[in-house]
Amino acid sequence: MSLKRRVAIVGAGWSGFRSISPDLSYKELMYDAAVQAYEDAGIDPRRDVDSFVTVGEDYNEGTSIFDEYVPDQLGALHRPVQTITGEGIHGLAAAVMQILTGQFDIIVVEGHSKASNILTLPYILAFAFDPVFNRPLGVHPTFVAGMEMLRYLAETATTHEECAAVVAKNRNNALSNPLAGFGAVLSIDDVLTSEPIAEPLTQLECASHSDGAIVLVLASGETAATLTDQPIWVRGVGWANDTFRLESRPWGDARYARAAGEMAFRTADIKSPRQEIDFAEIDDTFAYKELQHMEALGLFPPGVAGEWTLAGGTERTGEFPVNPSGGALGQGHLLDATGLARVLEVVLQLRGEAGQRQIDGAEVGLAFGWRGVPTTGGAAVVLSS
Amino acid sequence: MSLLDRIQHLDDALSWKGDMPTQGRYTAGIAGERFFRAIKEDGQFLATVCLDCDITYMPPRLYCEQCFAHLDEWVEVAPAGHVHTFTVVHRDLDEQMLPEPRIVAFVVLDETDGGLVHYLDEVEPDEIYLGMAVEPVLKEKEQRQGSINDIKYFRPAGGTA
Amino acid sequence: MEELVYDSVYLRREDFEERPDSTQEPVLFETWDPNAQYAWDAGVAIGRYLQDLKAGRLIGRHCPECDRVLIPPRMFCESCFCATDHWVPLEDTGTVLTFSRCYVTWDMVYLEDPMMPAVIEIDGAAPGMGIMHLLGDVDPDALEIGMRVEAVWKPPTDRTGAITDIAYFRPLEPAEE
Amino acid sequence: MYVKRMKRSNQRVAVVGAGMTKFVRRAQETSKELSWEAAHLALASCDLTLDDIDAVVIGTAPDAFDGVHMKSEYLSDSCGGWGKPVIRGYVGGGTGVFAAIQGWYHVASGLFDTVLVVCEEKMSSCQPHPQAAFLTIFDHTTERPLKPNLLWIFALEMNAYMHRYGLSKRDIATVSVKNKRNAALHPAALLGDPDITVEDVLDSPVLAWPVQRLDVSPVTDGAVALVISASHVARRVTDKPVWIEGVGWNLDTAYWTNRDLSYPVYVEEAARMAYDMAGITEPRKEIHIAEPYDPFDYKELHHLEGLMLFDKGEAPKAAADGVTQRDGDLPVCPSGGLLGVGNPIAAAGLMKVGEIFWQLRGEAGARQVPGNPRRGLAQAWGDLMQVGTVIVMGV
Repeated sequence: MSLKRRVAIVGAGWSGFRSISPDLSYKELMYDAAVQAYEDAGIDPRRDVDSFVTVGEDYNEGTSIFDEYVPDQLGALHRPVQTITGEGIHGLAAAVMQILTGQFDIIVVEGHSKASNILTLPYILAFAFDPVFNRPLGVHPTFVAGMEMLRYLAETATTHEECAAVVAKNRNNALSNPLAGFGAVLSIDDVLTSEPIAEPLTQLECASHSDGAIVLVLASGETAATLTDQPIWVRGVGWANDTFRLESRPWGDARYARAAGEMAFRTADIKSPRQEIDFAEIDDTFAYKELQHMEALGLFPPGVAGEWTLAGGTERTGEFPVNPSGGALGQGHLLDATGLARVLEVVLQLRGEAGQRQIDGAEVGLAFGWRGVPTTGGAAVVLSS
Repeated sequence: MSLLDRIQHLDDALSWKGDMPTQGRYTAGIAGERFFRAIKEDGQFLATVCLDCDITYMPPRLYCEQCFAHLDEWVEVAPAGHVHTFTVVHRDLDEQMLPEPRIVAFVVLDETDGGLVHYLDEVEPDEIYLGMAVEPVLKEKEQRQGSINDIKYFRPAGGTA
Repeated sequence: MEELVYDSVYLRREDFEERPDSTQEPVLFETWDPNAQYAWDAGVAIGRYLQDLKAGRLIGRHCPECDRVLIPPRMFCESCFCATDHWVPLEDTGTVLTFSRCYVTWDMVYLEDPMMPAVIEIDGAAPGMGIMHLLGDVDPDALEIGMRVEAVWKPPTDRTGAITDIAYFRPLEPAEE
Repeated sequence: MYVKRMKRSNQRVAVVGAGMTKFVRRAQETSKELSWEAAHLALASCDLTLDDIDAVVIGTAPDAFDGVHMKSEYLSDSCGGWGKPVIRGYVGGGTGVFAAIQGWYHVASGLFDTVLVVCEEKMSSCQPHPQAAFLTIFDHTTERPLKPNLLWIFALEMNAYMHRYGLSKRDIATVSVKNKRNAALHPAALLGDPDITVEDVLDSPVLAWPVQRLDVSPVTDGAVALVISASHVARRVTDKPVWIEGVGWNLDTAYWTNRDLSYPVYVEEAARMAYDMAGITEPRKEIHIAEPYDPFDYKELHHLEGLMLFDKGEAPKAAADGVTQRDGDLPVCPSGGLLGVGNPIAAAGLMKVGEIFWQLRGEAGARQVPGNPRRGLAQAWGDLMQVGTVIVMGV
């Protein structure tokens, strides 16, 4: 069952991408992004939108039943509104499914982060651990990433230098992206010698958090054609979970990414991803994750993603650009909305609106999001112009 | 049009402090109760077996994740395992530097398809290799409360104490 | 249909407690403090609302399309999806739209004297535009929907820029209207 | 009033299986074990296995109850999500019925043939008391500092409703009696009571006037699961598929203190959406069984009016006259509802969808509604008295 020309992204808006946003409440941040998205799509939410999907987590917001507080600033009053507690791309998937039922033409997807308002973020992440078998050890949650990274390097013969090359690439890419708060010029050695967090993982290999909001407008095929002459088609979508249990999951292999990718490529009628996809925006919450996810998604054989990165093959000008936006390492991690930041970059690239960081001739892009430590929740979407 | 007024001065950018006050109290569960009680009382490690999928779950589970069968086949396994992966952690949950780095590992228990996440001690980080044989060091019986912390840490097999 | 209901194991409160008299040990459990601390950015509208509360004033925001004056203030009108265009100073008097007498605290501790929450429509705001607050200086049994009330402000030195800078609302004597 | 228009869409998606746990005040099972208990019974009820499941929908409400952040990740493998697509919808108290609606759009999208929908809540993990978690549903800056109790908003709404239509507490109390008596016939019920009387309700301690103890549904641990399939699978799996004929959901403003609390407009809007899809023009004739959300007795009545099954202000009298008894003209909450079976929030909503499934198949046992009911409705509600979720099912 392929999604050929049945769902398109027809509008995008954003706000923030800064480490703090003290001048705006979360409602005002969302409203800012929504106004831009609706102008971009040429729609009035009070008249044209059939359903709204937001992503959010109670403990990221500091409010229980957070879906209460989303309708007003999105223009979603007295409309079908649902909150998905997932990665931004899970929210996108919920919107795609609704459009595919044939009952909904225009759907808005929103995600945001006010990470700067969380004073005890490590405790919030620790609160996601199994409360009986893992949490009582009281360890800083990045230990899971450190243990994954060690196993990944061992199983694929990827080197720490290759992981460090991801950081240098992404934060350099961020320098030419106005939607990025963490651009920097870094050498591989800078990364290797930064403070150890959960060895071998170093401080610079962990994405810092950022505030921001992203709103996307999706439309069914026929409606999309009436709204824009440049619809960005959702070619394929896929999402999957591996077991949540630390004790029965593979530590070196991102099995959830493989399953999500297989579904996305199946629904996109893509047989060989590396050849049929021009570039990708892939979760890089930790540097090694970009490489691990690229290999699990079938873009590169085990161990090869690192070699390519060190050799510059995944630079913006390389043969297969990865994270031209700067990724989470360069833009900042937007909590649940960070997958939508990946999607947003693919949309801007495919519309030729990526300015200085525009990739020439990009026609098919992949975005992949991961829900972060300690989860095994991943979601992928293939877009084409 | 978006906001028609914006904050121009930082001292107008107020924030409100607060928390999510409720606390957690978690039963160990049907499988967990039996697992931790065996450690507490006898220092024994129990697993459950899915005969259909031929998986020995450590820690034991009420159900098989892969075929959803109810698991009521309990087996005792030896308190012995090997390091599958590990890391050295430098900061605590408050992001403060730990007095000294701590080693955390995933230890596969030999006769199972799973294992336990726990601290490693009585060993230096550079001495640890993947596959290294380790054994659990338990608290004295009187101190044990039926918790994952009844295990103090794992150490290289045949350790000193 | 009975076979479609799983006989889950239920516990009593005392199953968690150490009881010297009984032979049965308490069930095993872990406890955890999430330590979830936040500093929420108030932003433009609520930032101004708090500043005005500190000054002993209530403020609203006006929508140019539906002409409603909104309280609590917000930078957008949720009905029209447009930006609100200016601040509107409001009275600190209003009308009780609904009320209750609550004999339990937020964490279920019993109260002899009830807390009296109410939704109070604020004079100067659009009809039906209320805020939640507490009533005081009134016999709980004398409360009525439609009652006129006024804010009782904490002394300026005790005000910090918070909704609690209003201690409570009390009945407005007819003469004072 | 803007209402989402829907196209007719019958006999495409059906509920084919259901299972649940007992509803208890404190379960020894972990949240994961409760979820598996319900999910594996739902599969067994229609002779399917996990291999037949293409995707999983999880519905569970505040993470503060079970005490786990990103709760659906923690629950994923116990809901059958090992290696499968898993999505969690979360619309407060409306989650239980909404999870079934998500099951519908998963299948109706054509991406999946069979979906396992699992709703779970373990409120007893929340200390010092599950009620305390509701402090954090209020606005953190303009309301929480007043230390509100969840009961406040129900009491404020019940008072506005009673005042607007001059309603009597005695009429409203008959709902609690009806549901707790019905629940005495439900094998999973926590508060089934065949002998409760209106006097018991009216004499129970006042919590937040006009809300008294027996007006309120209990804090509960429990899980419910359904199997939802496309028609070609449904017809193979069972000779009595229960079709999802209409779905609707709607969300009102977060500024609940700016709203008329005497009538749930958003429930009417959700109902109109579902009726439109199901081709229903006269709900009072075409709906044979209703399971509106009843966390409080007055809410059942408030929602019956929002669902346009009774005129505004008329539901209490109809209830007192026995119209909504199991053998009445319009049986309401034959399950025993949240007031009788229990209120594990998300699982409570899905319990109602399960009840309509069992009733329309004639499998409700002692609770079976007489006659030959062919069409039923389940509705959930939540947030700051703000979201309505409605599903219409038929055979």
